Amino acid sequence: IGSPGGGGGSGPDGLVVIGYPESGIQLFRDYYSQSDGSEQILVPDGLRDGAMPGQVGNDMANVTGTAPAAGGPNQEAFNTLFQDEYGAAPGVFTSQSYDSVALLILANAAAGENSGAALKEQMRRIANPGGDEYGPENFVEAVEAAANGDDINFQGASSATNFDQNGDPASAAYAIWEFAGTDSSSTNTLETQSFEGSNPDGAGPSADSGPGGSDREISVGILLPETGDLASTGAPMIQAAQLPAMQVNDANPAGLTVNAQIEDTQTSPDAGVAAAQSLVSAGVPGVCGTASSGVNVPVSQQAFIPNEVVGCSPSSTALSVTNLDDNDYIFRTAPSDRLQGRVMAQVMSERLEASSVATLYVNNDYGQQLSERFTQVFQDSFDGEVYSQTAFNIGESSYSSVIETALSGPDN
Amino acid sequence: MSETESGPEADEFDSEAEIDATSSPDVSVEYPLQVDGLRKTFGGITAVDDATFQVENGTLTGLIGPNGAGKSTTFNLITGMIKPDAGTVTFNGDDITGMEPHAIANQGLVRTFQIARELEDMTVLENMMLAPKNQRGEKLWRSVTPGVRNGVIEQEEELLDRVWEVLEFFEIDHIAEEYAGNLSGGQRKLLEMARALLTDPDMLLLDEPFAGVNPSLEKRLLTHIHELREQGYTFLLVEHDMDLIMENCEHVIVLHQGRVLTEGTPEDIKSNEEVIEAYLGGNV
Amino acid sequence: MGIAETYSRGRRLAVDRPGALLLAVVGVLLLGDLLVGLATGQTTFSGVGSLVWDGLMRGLVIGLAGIGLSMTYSILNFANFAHGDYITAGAFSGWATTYVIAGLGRADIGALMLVGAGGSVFGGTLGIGVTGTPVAVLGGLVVAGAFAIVLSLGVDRFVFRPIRDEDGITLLITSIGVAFALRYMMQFVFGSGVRGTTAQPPALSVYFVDGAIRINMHDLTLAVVAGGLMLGVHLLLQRTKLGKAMRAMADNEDLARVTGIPTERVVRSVWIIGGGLTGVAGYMFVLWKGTLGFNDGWLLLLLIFAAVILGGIGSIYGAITGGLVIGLTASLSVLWIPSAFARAAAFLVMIVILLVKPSGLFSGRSTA
Amino acid sequence: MSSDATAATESTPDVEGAELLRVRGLDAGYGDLQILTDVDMDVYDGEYVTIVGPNGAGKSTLMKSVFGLTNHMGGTVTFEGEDITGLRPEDIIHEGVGYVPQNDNIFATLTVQENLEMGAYILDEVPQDALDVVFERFPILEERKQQKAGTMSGGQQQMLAMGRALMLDPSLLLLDEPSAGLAPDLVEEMFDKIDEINEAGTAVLMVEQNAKEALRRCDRGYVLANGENRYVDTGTALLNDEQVRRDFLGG
Amino acid sequence: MSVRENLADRMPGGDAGLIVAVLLVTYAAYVLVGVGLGYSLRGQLNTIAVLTFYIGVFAMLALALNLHWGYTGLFNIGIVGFMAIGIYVMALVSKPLYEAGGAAQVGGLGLPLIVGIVAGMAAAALLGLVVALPALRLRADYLAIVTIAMSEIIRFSLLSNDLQRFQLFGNRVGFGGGSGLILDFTDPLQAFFQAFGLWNAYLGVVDAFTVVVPNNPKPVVDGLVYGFVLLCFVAGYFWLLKRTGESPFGRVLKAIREDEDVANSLGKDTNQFKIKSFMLGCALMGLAGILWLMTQGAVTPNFFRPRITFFVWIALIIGGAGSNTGSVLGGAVFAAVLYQGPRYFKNLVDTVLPSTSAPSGFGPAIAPLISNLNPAPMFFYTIDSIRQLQLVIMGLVLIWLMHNRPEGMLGYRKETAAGIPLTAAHARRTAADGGEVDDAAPATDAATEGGDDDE
Ligand SMILES: Nc1ncnc2c1ncn2[C@@H]1O[C@H](COP(=O)(O)OP(=O)(O)OP(=O)(O)O)[C@@H](O)[C@H]1O
Ligand SMILES: Nc1ncnc2c1ncn2[C@@H]1O[C@H](COP(=O)(O)OP(=O)(O)OP(=O)(O)O)[C@@H](O)[C@H]1O
Ligand SMILES: [Mg+2]
Ligand SMILES: [Mg+2]
Repeated sequence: IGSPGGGGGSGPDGLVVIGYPESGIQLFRDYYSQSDGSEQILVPDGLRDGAMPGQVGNDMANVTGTAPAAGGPNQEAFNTLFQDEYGAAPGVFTSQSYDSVALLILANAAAGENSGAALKEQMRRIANPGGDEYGPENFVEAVEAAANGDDINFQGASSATNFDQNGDPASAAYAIWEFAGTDSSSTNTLETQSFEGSNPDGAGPSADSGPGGSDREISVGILLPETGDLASTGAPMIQAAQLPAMQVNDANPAGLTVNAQIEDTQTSPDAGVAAAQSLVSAGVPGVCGTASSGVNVPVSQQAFIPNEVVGCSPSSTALSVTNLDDNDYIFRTAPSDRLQGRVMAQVMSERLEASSVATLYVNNDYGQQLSERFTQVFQDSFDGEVYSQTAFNIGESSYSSVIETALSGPDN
Repeated sequence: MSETESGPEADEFDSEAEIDATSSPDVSVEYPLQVDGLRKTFGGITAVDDATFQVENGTLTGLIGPNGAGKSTTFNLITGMIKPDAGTVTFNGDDITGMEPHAIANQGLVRTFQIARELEDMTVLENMMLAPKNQRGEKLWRSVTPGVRNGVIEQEEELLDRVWEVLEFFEIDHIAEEYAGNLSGGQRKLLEMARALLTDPDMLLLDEPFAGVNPSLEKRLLTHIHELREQGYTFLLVEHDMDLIMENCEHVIVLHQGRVLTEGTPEDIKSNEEVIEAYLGGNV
Repeated sequence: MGIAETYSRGRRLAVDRPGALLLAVVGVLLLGDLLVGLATGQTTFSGVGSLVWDGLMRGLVIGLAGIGLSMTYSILNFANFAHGDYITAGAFSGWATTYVIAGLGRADIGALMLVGAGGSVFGGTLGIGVTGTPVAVLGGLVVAGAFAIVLSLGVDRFVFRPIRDEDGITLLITSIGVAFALRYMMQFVFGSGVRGTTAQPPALSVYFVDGAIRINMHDLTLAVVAGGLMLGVHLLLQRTKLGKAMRAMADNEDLARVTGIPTERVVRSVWIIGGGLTGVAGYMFVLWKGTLGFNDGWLLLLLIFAAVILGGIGSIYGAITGGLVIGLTASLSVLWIPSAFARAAAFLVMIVILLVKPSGLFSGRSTA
Repeated sequence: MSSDATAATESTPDVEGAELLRVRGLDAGYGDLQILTDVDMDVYDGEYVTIVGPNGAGKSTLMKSVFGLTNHMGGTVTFEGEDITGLRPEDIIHEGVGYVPQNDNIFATLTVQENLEMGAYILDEVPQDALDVVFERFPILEERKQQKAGTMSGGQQQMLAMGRALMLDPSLLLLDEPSAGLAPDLVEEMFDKIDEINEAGTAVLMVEQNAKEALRRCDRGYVLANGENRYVDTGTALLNDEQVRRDFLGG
Repeated sequence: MSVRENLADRMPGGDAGLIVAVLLVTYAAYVLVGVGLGYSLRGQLNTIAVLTFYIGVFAMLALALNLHWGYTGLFNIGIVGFMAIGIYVMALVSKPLYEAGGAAQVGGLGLPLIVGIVAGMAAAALLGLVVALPALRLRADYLAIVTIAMSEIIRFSLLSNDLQRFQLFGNRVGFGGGSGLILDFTDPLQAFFQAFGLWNAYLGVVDAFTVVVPNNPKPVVDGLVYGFVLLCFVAGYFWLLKRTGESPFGRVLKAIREDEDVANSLGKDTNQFKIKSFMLGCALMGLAGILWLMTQGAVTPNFFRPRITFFVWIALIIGGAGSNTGSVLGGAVFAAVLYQGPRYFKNLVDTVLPSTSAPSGFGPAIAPLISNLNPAPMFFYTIDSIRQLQLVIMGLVLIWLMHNRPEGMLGYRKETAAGIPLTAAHARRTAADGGEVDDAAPATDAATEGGDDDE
């Protein structure tokens, strides 16, 4: 397989790069100016941004990606919706954001009151199988049905949105994708792999019925990064998160309106907690957020769980979220990185046929855990060798030296 | 405002001595300050070159010399502001060469600056209160610990009384609450000297204390200095005003190109050929 | 005799300057480690070469941007924390120009003027680069310099001049205010996303002992522009009275005024030269690294401070040398320590040098 | 005392010549703090005028005010008939006024030579003859040409400051305590030099604490106290005035 | 000058009264906004708790900074570094021992919270010593750059993988690298009340609160109580600093700020004083960092960006360096108006105006303004971007302050550096001397006036 790039003959066959577009642009630019692009590069969801090749100024043909598939039958419907409203292709985690808010609205409609304690009981009832199936394109009808107390099963844009015991997605699908070139702003999905847990229909406590109710205002919070490290990822997520509210407010099903309050985490735990507190003060029963696990954990612990507010993160994939002692208030529509790490190892080994790999990961919860999980599976199950795992910090003006490290021979 | 003569007695200062580690001037040493072979060069310029002299106890000794003779540098060397290249400074029998300025000041050797340096954003009173040595409250824990602080307060009261005495002595009590930054040049010189005195030194080094001081004020200042000298303080004085030196000093040291050219009584100096040539310029 | 002298000199050094000696020992150890690495093939020559080249490039950017900071620091006597945002502002103005020239008719003018905010236009798609769109790059470069000049003069007029008589710390604090206002204003206008600004520049591989070092056109452009400007400033300050007037002002502003030096004019010249270089540095920085974000200048600022202090405030040679030292340190440090510490290493070098030689490497040889 | 002052300003000087500097009703200070109140002062062409007064009287403030360095609060300053109130120092220099401040009067980090060159900054070229004249007057400056001015002794610095102000051959020279800190021979020499300069046609306005000597040599003297004019007369007259002697000259 | 000073003078209770009054006004304003936002009582109380929290931390930090800058003239812009060391060391000491399978990646030493807090403060003070020993000889602006560089070095070190986890006394501990640390020790309030055996009583009080806040009142009460605890700490800082300032120790600090050589030549070992002052301030910053983050559940290194340091500076400058009262007020005003204010302002505007979706960027916002003079999109974009503009506003406020009120909102404050009021002694003496009073009094007045005008 491909000869190593700039740094002599001992480099790895493949690279795993885990990060966000924010610093990914610089990282890949530096990579392409240092290497002839002969390494196989694998990236996860965080870097799935169709604009990357344009921003990097390279078609990035040697990059393959994995991502929680917006595998739901309703991916296309959501894409259209987003495209129509904003005139742009949806970005990373947008479908998860949409689903998160949609579920919170549905649960709220079913609960008939703006109360977190009531909301959490309804989450699985409207999301997991049992009842009529709805998706983004007929979301308004779903709300109406929920308000009428009907049993519904929301099929999301990102997945079937069935919650397991932990409030995580019960099943997940992963897409293998590649960039579509410098002029495109989307990515091409090559293949989708499904991982169904032992219980794909989900499990966990749930109310038997929903009282429902009409002619009321549903309150929902959106707590995502508008500024800070994840600002660029956050912006389209917020847009997507606003869509369900707009849909309801335009159609007014059963006299319902949605009041969506947006707060900014600034990608910082502290600001995130403060923002969450402001949502709590406003009496919001359920919040779509937060984006990164580093913020999600403190926000859940400090604001959501004690104040009995349902948190449903669209993109915090770290393992630590699963382990929270959450009294069943914390959900997410993005699958845990346990799965993605596995998928990545498999793709790296079987599809890209690389046996020696180095990882470059963004220095936070997400990057670190995914890199470790990948390494573990790649070495244990696929007999691969990981030369080095190198962390990089967000916001550097040059990544030449980390790339140099990653491209050099095995660590010793 | 003009009655001057009621300066405090020496023992008035001493009565506060319990708060000071060292007390009144030590009479036992005949020559408290001894400078031996002092040398300092800056780049190519030798500012002080093998200077050797001593200052007798209880005298007002003048240190004169042309501009650039090395007087200020000598002061800086003695007081530890700069470190000598060679030579020793002995004070009250202790070798103080190369010690930190604050340590030297604590030994009882205190200086004033040629260009008066006041703590401008502090009032005259605060300036003065700063000076006394070994104040209890300079230990942080004493100042903040309830109970222990009472001792600090007590001492502050005592110090304040003493500060007022000295301020009155120098006739600057009317500006006691003024910010030092608002004082005129002459008032600053007075404050500087008063403050130095409060550290309860054995010996004072005065660098041109009268430069820029109005003649009437100069006269009064000199009266103070003489009074203090009679109380046993020793002074080393840098000054260019020859009349002043002649009239007031018991002993004069002449520095020239960093060396001691000669020394002696004012009369000796005045008639010394070398001095006339190097310094006085023939018109005395 | 010779040996004895060397020995005694060495001993004196050890006594007088233990810090310097320690530094020397550490330096030797690091060098030894590197040589062992090279000898055993752990480290490749070409790898080290690449790092050196990368460090040089960073150093040039830092040095170029540092000249302006150093000049204002010594003459106006304050550390301008807004300097980093002048860099960003210069870069944005310049790149907006480049985008407009390169993309006119091919994309929406608004998107071009906002430098492709939100991913609306890509520099790569427009084929921007020294070879691809030389006119656009040149235009951008000029506008970047000009805009930074206007900006720094404007800020000086309304912010710094009214309080010029205050002490340096007052001005420093004020400049932090300017930095905040500028930076987040740029975020407000241009958005917070990082954008790629250039197409991949043509590159050549230079063979070096055991591998290749890749050098691209933008590296070379940076080297030429930075070198040229540094030479230009040098000549300007040597050949005109301005250099001396600047030093006189840095020394004693009141007296300079009394002496008849038109201080306001000198200050203006300083802002013009410093601002211009800063804007150009910002533009070149972005051309070289290929991305642009509203935080770029601020993130660079501490390194620039390190460089300026390292070199001795007020000395343009100091700023350049300091820049190179800092750039090389940040880049080469990965040979010994984890890359996460690269920036930390640069700061550490600054602190250490400050302690060993508080007035900087080139102290006393200020400006010109 | 106010009558004294009024009388004073009306008295004509002995020196022939046009009026060079004319200060009328000057109020000035720092920030909001007023130091000078209604000060009048004249210097005629080629005249030698001395200002004496206690510390803090506002002598230096007056000098600075003439040079546009204080907060102007009222009154006018004219030079050669032209109103220079509120002009910038660099313009005043162009008018032909030189100024040696009391403190901080050299560029400490520049060499002696460079300090002198700065004195002629407003000219296109450093006038070599002026430089030679200065070196002739103060030989130590030539010796120490390359030394950093800040490392010179106090007296040497004073000479350098004088030298710098002379580089432009001004028609009025403001000197703030030129003899402070000088050795006796140099004091004498300095006064001689000032006489020389004055005789060569430069008018001198000088502040001095060495009051007797200064008054002895000058054409006219002003006594300033508390920011106000107190006395003005010829130097010798002031020296002989009992009141002045007692209050301001230390008997 | 006079209006504000008189305000402080006329305020019953003097400075303390002024502080209380400002706090009350702030709370009243927030309650009003809360009413506008339609908050429930629970929401109102929660808002007050959050507000109090930020007032508390910023006031503490401003006070600690006042010791460095206002008292000693040490220009420290590495505040976050000391905060970081404080909380990280505290976490290392007090986090429970590592257990596999929990959310936390690493454990701590499992020692009581109070031990951790003391250790955190000590570590911050020690770091202060390490920075101070060499750096205090440097010029103020150099010290600034050294301290900010140091705070960045600390952040990078905490980010690094090498310190992510390590063994200490056989325990798996660490700083968590870029993922940060989960602060899984006992809830500090709980630990506090348990220490006094009052936990059940506290829970009783919480229960009683159901009258006001019907369901789940605990987080609200917790927040309020913690806010109150913070205010007590502020009072403690204030008291400590006031005593420090009004003492011979403080007098030497003041002298150092003015001219170190003079203090030195008067026999004061200035380095000693500076180091002590610096270390004390650092310990206080460490404690403030601990109190800020201890209840936040997690901490990541990137929290400690220099920005927070600048926030504290802005707070101090609003209040006026050198004055403790000013520091507290500055902290309060900063927290209420500049830090938390914009969020509430935006929410208020959102409530008042019909919810219109704002343009996604500056381009779409400005285009209608240019093409058909429609300012609405620009307006909504501005409101929507208030969090970014907040920092612009802070910058402008800082500039305005430095231009117009460099001495802070209280105006120039004379805080005497002595254990006793120096004026009183004067009055005492002149009174005792009898006839002199007339003579001295006008002089004194003139002097004081001059002092106030100056600057
Ligand atoms: N920059 C300044 N700011 C505020 N007040 C000042 C300033 N400079 C001088 N003063 C005050 O102005 C008054 C007059 O000072 P000035 O320097 O003019 O006195 P002077 O007559 O030159 O005295 P001296 O003979 O001691 O030099 C003094 O009270 C002084 O404190
Ligand atoms: N830091 C320094 N660097 C270089 N030369 C210096 C330094 N300090 C002093 N000198 C030189 O040393 C010599 C002695 O200076 P010093 O200030 O001691 O003289 P002085 O006797 O006090 O003179 P004055 O009466 O004029 O104050 C001078 O020639 C001066 O230029
Ligand atoms: Mg001297
Ligand atoms: Mg004067």
